[in-house]
Amino acid sequence: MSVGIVLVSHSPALASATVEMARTLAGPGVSIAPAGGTADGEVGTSIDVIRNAIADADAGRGVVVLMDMGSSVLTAKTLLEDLEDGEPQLRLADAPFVEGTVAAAVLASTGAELESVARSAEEAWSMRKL
Amino acid sequence: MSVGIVLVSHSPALASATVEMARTLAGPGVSIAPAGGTADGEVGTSIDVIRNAIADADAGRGVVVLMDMGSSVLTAKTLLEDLEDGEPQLRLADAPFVEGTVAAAVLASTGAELESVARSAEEAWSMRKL
Amino acid sequence: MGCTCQYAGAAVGGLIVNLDATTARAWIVRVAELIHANEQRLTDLDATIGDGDHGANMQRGVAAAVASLEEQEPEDAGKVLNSTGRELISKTGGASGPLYGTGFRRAGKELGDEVDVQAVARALEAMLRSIEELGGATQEEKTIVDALAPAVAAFQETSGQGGDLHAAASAAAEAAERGAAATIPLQARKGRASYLGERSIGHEDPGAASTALIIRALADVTAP
Amino acid sequence: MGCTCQYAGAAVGGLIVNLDATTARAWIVRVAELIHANEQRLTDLDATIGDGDHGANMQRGVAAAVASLEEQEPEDAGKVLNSTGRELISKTGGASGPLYGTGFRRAGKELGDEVDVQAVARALEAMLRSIEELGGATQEEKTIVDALAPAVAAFQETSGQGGDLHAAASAAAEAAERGAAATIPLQARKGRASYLGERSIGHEDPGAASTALIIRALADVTAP
Ligand SMILES: Nc1ncnc2c1ncn2[C@@H]1O[C@H](COP(=O)(O)OP(=O)(O)O)[C@@H](O)[C@H]1O
Ligand SMILES: Nc1ncnc2c1ncn2[C@@H]1O[C@H](COP(=O)(O)OP(=O)(O)O)[C@@H](O)[C@H]1O
Ligand SMILES: [Mg+2]
Ligand SMILES: [Mg+2]
Ligand SMILES: [Mg+2]
Ligand SMILES: [Mg+2]
Repeated sequence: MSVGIVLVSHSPALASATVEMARTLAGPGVSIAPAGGTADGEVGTSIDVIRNAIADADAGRGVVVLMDMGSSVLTAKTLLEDLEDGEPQLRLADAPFVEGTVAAAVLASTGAELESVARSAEEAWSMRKL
Repeated sequence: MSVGIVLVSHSPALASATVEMARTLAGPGVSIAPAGGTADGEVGTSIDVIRNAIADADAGRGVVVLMDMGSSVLTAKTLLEDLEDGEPQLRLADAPFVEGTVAAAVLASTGAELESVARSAEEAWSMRKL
Repeated sequence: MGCTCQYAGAAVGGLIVNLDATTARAWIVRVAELIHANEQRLTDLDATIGDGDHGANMQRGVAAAVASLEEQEPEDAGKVLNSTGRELISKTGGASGPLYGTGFRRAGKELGDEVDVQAVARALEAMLRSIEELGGATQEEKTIVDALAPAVAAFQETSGQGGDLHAAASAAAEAAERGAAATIPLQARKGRASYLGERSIGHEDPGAASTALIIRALADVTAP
Repeated sequence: MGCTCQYAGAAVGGLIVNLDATTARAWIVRVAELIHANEQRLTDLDATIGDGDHGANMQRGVAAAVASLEEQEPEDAGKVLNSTGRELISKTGGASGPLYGTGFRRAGKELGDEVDVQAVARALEAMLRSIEELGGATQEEKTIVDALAPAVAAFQETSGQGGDLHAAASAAAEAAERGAAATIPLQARKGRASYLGERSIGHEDPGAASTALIIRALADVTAP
């Protein structure tokens, strides 16, 4: 199984849609889970929702976390501190949400390691489209 | 009414979710429309779907178009050429999809002009999250 | 500015000079009361320069914190603040959740089972530093920090000059309120409001406003 | 490699030396036949380094192009190619749609009502340039360009040396097929397959493969 990928968004729909898109591009072998919205499916961020998604996505090789913005970033950082010495291995990726997810998912599907997957997401800042 | 914004994605769900998110952040005064997937709602890109979304979003002040990747970019560029001398005024923005959309939508809600709205989307490449 | 809340009893008949477990609990309960009374105002402020959920977010967070304190009986103030932080992180649902939550947890960790005004000064400073660290904000960026930083400075100054817990907390509350008001002319550089650019100018920051309530609550429950 | 398709009749009894409206229509119909016959192969190639829809995309696009040609009767080859381009853009639904579509439209515009082999050479060159411009790809990036560029060069060389339309198209088709095969060891630098990085090495590019079919179709319908 691949390195895990978790997408934190304060919008449940955005997290799910981006997961779907990444699955289409990277194939079914990628372990990727959405962490969108609060526990009752509202817009917002929930540390418990993120924690559960990480547990879902983890296959023992660590989990890369991408965040859309604002409270997603702050909550993911808070969770990282909580887990500092624990399992699973977490790596927050500072990346554009969609572009970084696609890059990370495709690379993860090749069996790449945690750090390279995270870095491929972060390199998406230097991508250009036109 | 604000400058229009159109989001081209080959995923209908991603276009809609991003529009929703931008509306939440920028308020109801922003004219923003999704152009996701093909005419029958499948994954893919359709120049007609984009053309219709542009007509929806245009309120006479021009339309900024953001694209997720690949065929979305190529189809939007093709459409731009078709309209070269016509209405409405189109400006393709080379921007990270979610981050650029949020920046563009919020700025558009302040009444800003086409070129500034497009530029605010493009400046989102230099945003950092951590 | 005497305390009229349900926990006023804790102070009846004596000066509160220490932040013991009872006073810490009273603080959090008073925070919940003030947030509840100001929920609409916080929501309105956030609707103007954010997404209009700060009142509801804070209300949800502090209600969970109070409920959790009712279930357990943390034995010292440090544990009270830690439990409060945990609930705020878990239930608030906005950027303010991890920020205040981390702030209360670090304050609780710093305080431990100490109770005196110097320890409280250090705890508040730890709260400020952890919020700055997590959110990356410095002063004048139109955030929580603009109310909390002057509050901590005023608390330290007053306590450093021999002021007691209530005197220090009162000075801090006034400084926080001034700091919150002073966010009005600022342009937001952090958080959701920063997307507005110059349009964020001219309105009080909702997070700074809720910070002023949090510090005011401490002054309230330590009033003689 | 004679033409066995339904439009072969257009060529019966004479050498086809010009790309008139009838021959241009026959070309597009033959493209549709070859795409149809190779749909699964294109899909499989795209499933390996893309999203597995290139067969279906091309099938949808060329079917729409043929249907549109049946409805109207464009009076010259330029208009046939223009109509084909419009349908490909509108119906294909993948990156190949705007690329081939723009290519056919520009070729049609360049051709206009001209018919001779030199005009066809210029039209194919216009197709190549417009695809390069739209997609930003140069050779060796594992795309359509890797089949089309050598095809155009071979067409120009053969026609420049006095070769007729069929000779030039046959040389172009062979060059396109070699170009497509030569994409196997390349790493994709454009399009969806580029996300795979090195994993894209070792497989033929689906777009280059469909380009080879498109040029082969022209050789087929111009065969004596
Ligand atoms: N990076 C940050 N540093 C400090 N305070 C911040 C930061 N981001 C946001 N805030 C504070 O949070 C407040 C908004 O909280 P809230 O409305 O509950 O969250 P959200 O913005 O996610 O809806 C802002 O008014 C601001 O004071
Ligand atoms: N920028 C580009 N320039 C040239 N050709 C490209 C480009 N992007 C993609 N292609 C071609 O398109 C082919 C894929 O087409 P298709 O599968 O129909 O579209 P999609 O990739 O959107 O699913 C690729 O094999 C490649 O040859
Ligand atoms: Mg808010
Ligand atoms: Mg919010
Ligand atoms: Mg494809
Ligand atoms: Mg596709």
